[in-house]
Amino acid sequence: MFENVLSTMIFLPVLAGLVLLMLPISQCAARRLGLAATIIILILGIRLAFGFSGAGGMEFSEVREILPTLGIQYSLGIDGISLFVLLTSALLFPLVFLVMTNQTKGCYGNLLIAQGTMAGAICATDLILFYIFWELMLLPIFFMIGIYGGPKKLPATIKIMLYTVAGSLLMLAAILYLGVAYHSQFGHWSFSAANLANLTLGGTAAVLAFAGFMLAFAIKIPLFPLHTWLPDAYTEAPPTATFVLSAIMAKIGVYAVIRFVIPTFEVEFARYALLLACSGVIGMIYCGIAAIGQKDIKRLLAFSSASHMGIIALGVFCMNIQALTGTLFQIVAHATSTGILFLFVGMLEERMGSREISDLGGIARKAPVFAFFFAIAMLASVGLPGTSGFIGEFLIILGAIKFNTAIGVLAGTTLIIGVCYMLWMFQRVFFEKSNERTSSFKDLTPIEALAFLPVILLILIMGIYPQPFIAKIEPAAKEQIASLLPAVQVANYTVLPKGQVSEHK
Amino acid sequence: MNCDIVPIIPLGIVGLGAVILMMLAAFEKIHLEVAAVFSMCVFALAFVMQLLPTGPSDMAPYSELFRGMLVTNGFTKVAALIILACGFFTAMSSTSYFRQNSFCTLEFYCLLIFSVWGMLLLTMARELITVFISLEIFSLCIYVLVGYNRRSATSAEAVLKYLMLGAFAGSFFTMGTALVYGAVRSTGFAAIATFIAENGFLETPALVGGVFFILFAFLFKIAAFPFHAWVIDVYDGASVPVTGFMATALKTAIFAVLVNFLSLDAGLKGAWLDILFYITVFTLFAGNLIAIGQSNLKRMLAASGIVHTGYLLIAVIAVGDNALSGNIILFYLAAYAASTLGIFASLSYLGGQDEKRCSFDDFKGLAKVRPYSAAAITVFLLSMAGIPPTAGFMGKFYIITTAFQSGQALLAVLGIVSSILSMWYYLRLIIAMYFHEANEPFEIEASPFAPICTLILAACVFAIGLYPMVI
Amino acid sequence: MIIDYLVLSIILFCLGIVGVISRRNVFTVFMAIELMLNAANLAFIALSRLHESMDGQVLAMLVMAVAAAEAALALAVVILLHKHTGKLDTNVFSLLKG
Amino acid sequence: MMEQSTAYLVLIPLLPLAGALLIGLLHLGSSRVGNTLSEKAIGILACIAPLITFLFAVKVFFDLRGLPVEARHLSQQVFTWFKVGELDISMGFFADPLSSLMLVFVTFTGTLIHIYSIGYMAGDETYPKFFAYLNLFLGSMLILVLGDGPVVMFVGWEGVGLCSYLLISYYSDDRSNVLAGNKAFIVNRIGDLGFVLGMAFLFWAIGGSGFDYVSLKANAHLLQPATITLVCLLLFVGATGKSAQIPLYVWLPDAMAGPTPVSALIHAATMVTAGVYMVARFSFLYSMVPAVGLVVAWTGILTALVSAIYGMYQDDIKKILAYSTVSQLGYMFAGVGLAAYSAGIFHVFTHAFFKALLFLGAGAVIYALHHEQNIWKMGGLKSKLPTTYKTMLIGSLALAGCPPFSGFFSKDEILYSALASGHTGIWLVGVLVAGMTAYYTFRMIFVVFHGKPRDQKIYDHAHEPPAVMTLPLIILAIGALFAGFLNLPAIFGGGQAVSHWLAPSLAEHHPTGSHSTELIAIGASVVAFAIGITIAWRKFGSKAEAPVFTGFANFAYHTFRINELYDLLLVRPYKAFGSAIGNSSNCCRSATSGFTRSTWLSG
Repeated sequence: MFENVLSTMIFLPVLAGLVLLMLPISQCAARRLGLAATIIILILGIRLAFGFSGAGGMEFSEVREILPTLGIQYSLGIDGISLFVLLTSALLFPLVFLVMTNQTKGCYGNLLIAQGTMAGAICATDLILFYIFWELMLLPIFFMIGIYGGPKKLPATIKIMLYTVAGSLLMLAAILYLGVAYHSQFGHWSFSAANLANLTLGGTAAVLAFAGFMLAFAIKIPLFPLHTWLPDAYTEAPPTATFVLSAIMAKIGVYAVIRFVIPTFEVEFARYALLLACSGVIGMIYCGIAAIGQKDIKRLLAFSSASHMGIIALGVFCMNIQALTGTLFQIVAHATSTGILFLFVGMLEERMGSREISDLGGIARKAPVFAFFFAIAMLASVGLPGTSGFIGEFLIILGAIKFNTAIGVLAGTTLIIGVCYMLWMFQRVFFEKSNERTSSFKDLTPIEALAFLPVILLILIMGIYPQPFIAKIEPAAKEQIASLLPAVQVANYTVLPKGQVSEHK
Repeated sequence: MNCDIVPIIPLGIVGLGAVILMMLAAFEKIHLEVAAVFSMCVFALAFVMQLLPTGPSDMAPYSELFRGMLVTNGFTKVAALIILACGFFTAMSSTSYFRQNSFCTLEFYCLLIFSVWGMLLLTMARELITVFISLEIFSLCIYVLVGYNRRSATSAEAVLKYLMLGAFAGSFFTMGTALVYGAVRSTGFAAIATFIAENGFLETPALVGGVFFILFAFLFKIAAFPFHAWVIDVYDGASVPVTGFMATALKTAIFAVLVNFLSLDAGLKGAWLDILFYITVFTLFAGNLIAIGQSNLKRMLAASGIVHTGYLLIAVIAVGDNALSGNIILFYLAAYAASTLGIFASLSYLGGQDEKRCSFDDFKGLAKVRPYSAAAITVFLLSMAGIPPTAGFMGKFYIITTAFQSGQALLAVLGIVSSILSMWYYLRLIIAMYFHEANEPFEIEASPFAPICTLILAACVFAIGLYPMVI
Repeated sequence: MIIDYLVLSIILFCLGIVGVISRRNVFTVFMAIELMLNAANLAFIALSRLHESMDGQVLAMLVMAVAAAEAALALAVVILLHKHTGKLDTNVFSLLKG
Repeated sequence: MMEQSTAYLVLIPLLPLAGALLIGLLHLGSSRVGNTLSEKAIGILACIAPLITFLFAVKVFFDLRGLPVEARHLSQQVFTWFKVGELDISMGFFADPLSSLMLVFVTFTGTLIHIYSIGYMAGDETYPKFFAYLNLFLGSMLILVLGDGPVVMFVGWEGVGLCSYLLISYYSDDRSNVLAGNKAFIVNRIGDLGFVLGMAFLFWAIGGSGFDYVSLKANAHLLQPATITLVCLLLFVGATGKSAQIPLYVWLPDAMAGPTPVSALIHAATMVTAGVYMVARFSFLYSMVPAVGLVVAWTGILTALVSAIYGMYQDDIKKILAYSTVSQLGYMFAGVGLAAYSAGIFHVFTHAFFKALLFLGAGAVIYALHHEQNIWKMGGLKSKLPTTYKTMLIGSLALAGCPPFSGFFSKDEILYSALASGHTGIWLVGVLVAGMTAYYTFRMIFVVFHGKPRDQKIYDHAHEPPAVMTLPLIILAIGALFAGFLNLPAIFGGGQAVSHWLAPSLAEHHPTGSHSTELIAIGASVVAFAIGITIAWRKFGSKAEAPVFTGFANFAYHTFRINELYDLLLVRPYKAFGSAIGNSSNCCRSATSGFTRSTWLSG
């Protein structure tokens, strides 16, 4: 079972989910089944983490020819880039099944399918395979929002579906173009990312293909002008779906940029990095400011998540080791913090039937443990030193300043923007007097507290002693940067902020 | 001569079956369902025979029979297989359909088999008049099938339109044939090919004109852009199983012959390439725009059929010398046939009396009432939309790749764009089925046939999708 | 000499097209279609003459046969329609608006 | 790990953090299974960590004494914090004379205030939570002081900010308190942005080869002047945020919403002086760009002036002290700005004593009067609260700069160096502010303790607080009385012990002024003090009633309406814009839904 652990991690949840959807079993049994499946995945993930050497390059690879005539392979593998994204999802999913106790059976089933397909998208190293999983992982979300979503679910569903499908189909076109280009250049078919990286592309076609990829990923992340689906989708979705979207799926967008776009389109990437970085930073500020105006706590968190994704994406486009490592680190950090924030909101909704900030208040008195956990997650998301959020944001800001002073300074403002809406929300929800709605709020049960504890601890550990994580991330990041470097020199970006020369490099 | 007979054994079987059934029908000896089963058996038998290796014809591609009138090769064989399968499933689903709609007689199945016979002949035809005759054979049958419900004014009107326009196109075809004959003093494809090879295509105006007329007729039959309007009405007017049959088998046959005809000679195709390009683009987008506007499911499917014609035309354009291209058309046709037949099969038992469940509204909340049917329909729709790992995805995948390969990048991208548009109406049905509450669900007493048929086809959608991977 | 026949057939063909497009009475339309088919037949015959081979004439025969079948079906449809709506004017058939 | 002798450095911040964790867990546990420990036990538990850290601080001090002057620093790398490319940050601690001085008084006052809080917070329903926060604060403050590089310092920097937020909004039922907390945190974050950017620029300039103070100091000569200016200014922005200078001082007065011991510890003695400490830390940069120093100095002295003006008109006892804190911080910045780092730090040192003392005294008064803070409801409390009165008197004299109290020497040091380095403007303003300080301090003393009781009922209920609260007052009073002598200038035959002690860790050049200038400086400040106190006595000495402010006084009473201005210019537009965007996405959503309703829901 362990020699092809990745396949197991992909297909076990999918099968479990399908079984769960087909069989007429009770909601509670469904939850237990899902919990069991996810815990198996978690165990596998932990073994994976310890088996992972972090020397750089793919590990646990599995390659099978599935369409030799077109060189399409079923090839999986993980490296420092994908490892932690995979582990994060493996870690967070059991949590959902533990704390989200009264979701419907269908929700649980879709959740499992989502986990499996996302794992596939994370592990796939063949572009066609990746595309297949990339499309599939949207379907469970689509059904979750559409079937179990809130009152305004339909527009939200349609929006997210059309956006993402449009993006991914254009990506498909780009992928096929790459494949054909590879065939014409090397005489045989292949869609494996490693091979396509050797392509020598140029001209408008390359730019268009690049655009195809970036569009798909930018929609998923989402980058600034394409973010409009996000608030509605996040708000209308059931808590579980929101959790999946924010914690893992958005990250896969960033991950895919690093994994597939950078090695293949060095030149185009370097050329348009500035533009993309701008959109990232603008999105960060825009959504951050928009968050302050929200009345619905979930919507506020949605905007905050979008804002953070902006800065995470920025880290990719800065094209230096600090920023990239920071991004990869922040992917995990943000997944954990925002993920459980959304879970907490889900619990609030479950227990008090309202997400309106004005309806809440004084919860800190009623539920100190809940408030304490929430506060830690919140502080991580505003990047307080000592929590995981700080390391990532600090590295990204550092890298951004190296990349371009103005963007770096703007990126810095996340320190302020984030804290504004978060404190505002925290004050209204947790402080002040409790009203008749919140006075009945029950604190976390010991089980739930124990369920959340690992994640909380992870947040703190990653803030206090991040080096072990970074040590596994950095080599992979180095490779990416190394592959970019010539192109960067071509695009001759300033290696240092203006007014500074480096006797020291 | 023996080796001439062997490849057309399936043809013989089908023809024989048709005749026998007609005899039986004449004496009202058997029950409807029996007739259905009988025709299913005929198709199944022919299918099996078709699968069997038939002598030398496998070795020699374009091996000619009857002095170059017919031909069998891998291409025609697979096309024939698809058509037979279509016939089989149509017969299967129509049994359930006629449980609720009582205008069926035994002749229905005869006509079905006869039309299949014509189609089989068409796929093999290597000679213009043979083409014409086989074209007319199944056209006539299908005219009748469309208008089979004599009590319904709409179907009568549908058949009128179809007949008028069909005959119109047919006459164009004959005229074209006449001109070609005039130019090359023969109507055999081989002769035409050699003629073009000798004195070029554009040099002889009669030939150009003739080919133009012929293509006109073909494009009409496959409902490409300027001649697409009739499809909507005819599909709407015809009864559900017939519509499914037309949408799949007919299209397969015509495309088979179209490809045969266009691949006569590079020059012949090259001359029409630009025109075909624009026709394709317009077909894609016209189809999408019409489909988005529809509120009736059958009409929507008809319009989406136009879009799929567009994709197939992309393939036709892109078909070149490379390994993929010939078969991708058949692959796409198979994928399309599976999902379309599947939807029509499910419609034929969900439709109820006089197809009263036809608009999107009627499908609201179906997932609650009949979860499995809804799931199956979802699968078919996703396949049509080209979501992996269904058949539709692989089909699109092949077509787009080929288009890129033959340098038609623009066409490929436009194809992708149109499939983005098509998400719109496919999703719409899914949303109606899943995300809305049911309004007055009515129960249907369904015979097991159509549901089984739906199930098999749903399986087929995945099978065809994964087929390239397993070999 | 031969060219005249061809010109004639083309003219007939075009007349047929015009008829199909312009006339509204179902009968007229079908007659126009027959006209087109026969134009084709004329062309066949003339060309077979030109080529001094019998193929063309055989083809003409086949086409006639098919045309006859088609005509029969067409008449049946016309009768059916007349049952439904007492008219034969194509404009009244507007149940299907496509 | 370096040599074994420094292995205990990490314990200094670790102990209070551990205490915080322990008490916090106790609190969370108690929330579920009822109170597990009595208040007393909790209080004592909370006081252990600070006490031990104080002992460690003393040990650090003597260890450093033991070393030769130029080699006076201990450091300890605990582990590599994070290392990416050329960026290599290690979680390391670093003690040199400067930090040891800070260490000593932070732990000292910290311990006292912990003890004081046992009495003050008695009966509070979330008693353990308070001490958890207090310990957490102490831990972060010590990280700030001991951090061996800017990044580690930043951890403490943000940590204290967080604790300040938590403690300001401690009485979280009242919205205004929470808002004050938010304000503090957000304003501090604005400063922190400056800090982070400063760090970033510094790193890309010379951070490649080691990003701790030692190597930065070693490589400082490689910097372009432009870079230094940029970095120094950015860091100073951070300082203004943390130490409540113009334009970011607005949060400190609101911060008085927190419990009084918090005001004493965080918002008077320790945290707010972090900015000064940071500037002194980077003295090796600031000393290279006198222009920036001048900016710092002027910002400081103007802050001092403005807040002194506010202080003269406040009627809330804590507000008065708050503004006086801001004003004293201004002095400190004036000092460090003029490259008289030791003077500035020395003022930090003395200020810690007398301001903590005053706040605790005020706390005692408030406690005695059952949380009455308006000085116009007090009066004649001299007899009721003798100990408090005496100690606070000492504190006030120190604050007002009356020789020979500690405040006099430290403040005079600053003013003298301003005069000697030829910045007469700064000096004049400084002297003026000294007068005003004396005025508002004794206005408070006279109104609160002298004259007739204004509210008899409150007066009757007043009672001397318990020993656990008065004892710290007395200890601090002694400190406030004698701390000045540690840095006795030469003119009084002193050896400027503190300055010399600090010399190795600061890059300052002592102004060479003649005795005459020194005498002028002293004379001026003494005169200013005298004038201030006499006016105060005239107006409030015997009996005075709550004044009705008009014109300028009213304007000053409302602190020049700066808060309203900020609200109008920054906060409101920001929120409006935010909700505008939010609604815009709403309306585009509704557009979509309308659209979809037309095409989809129909289907």
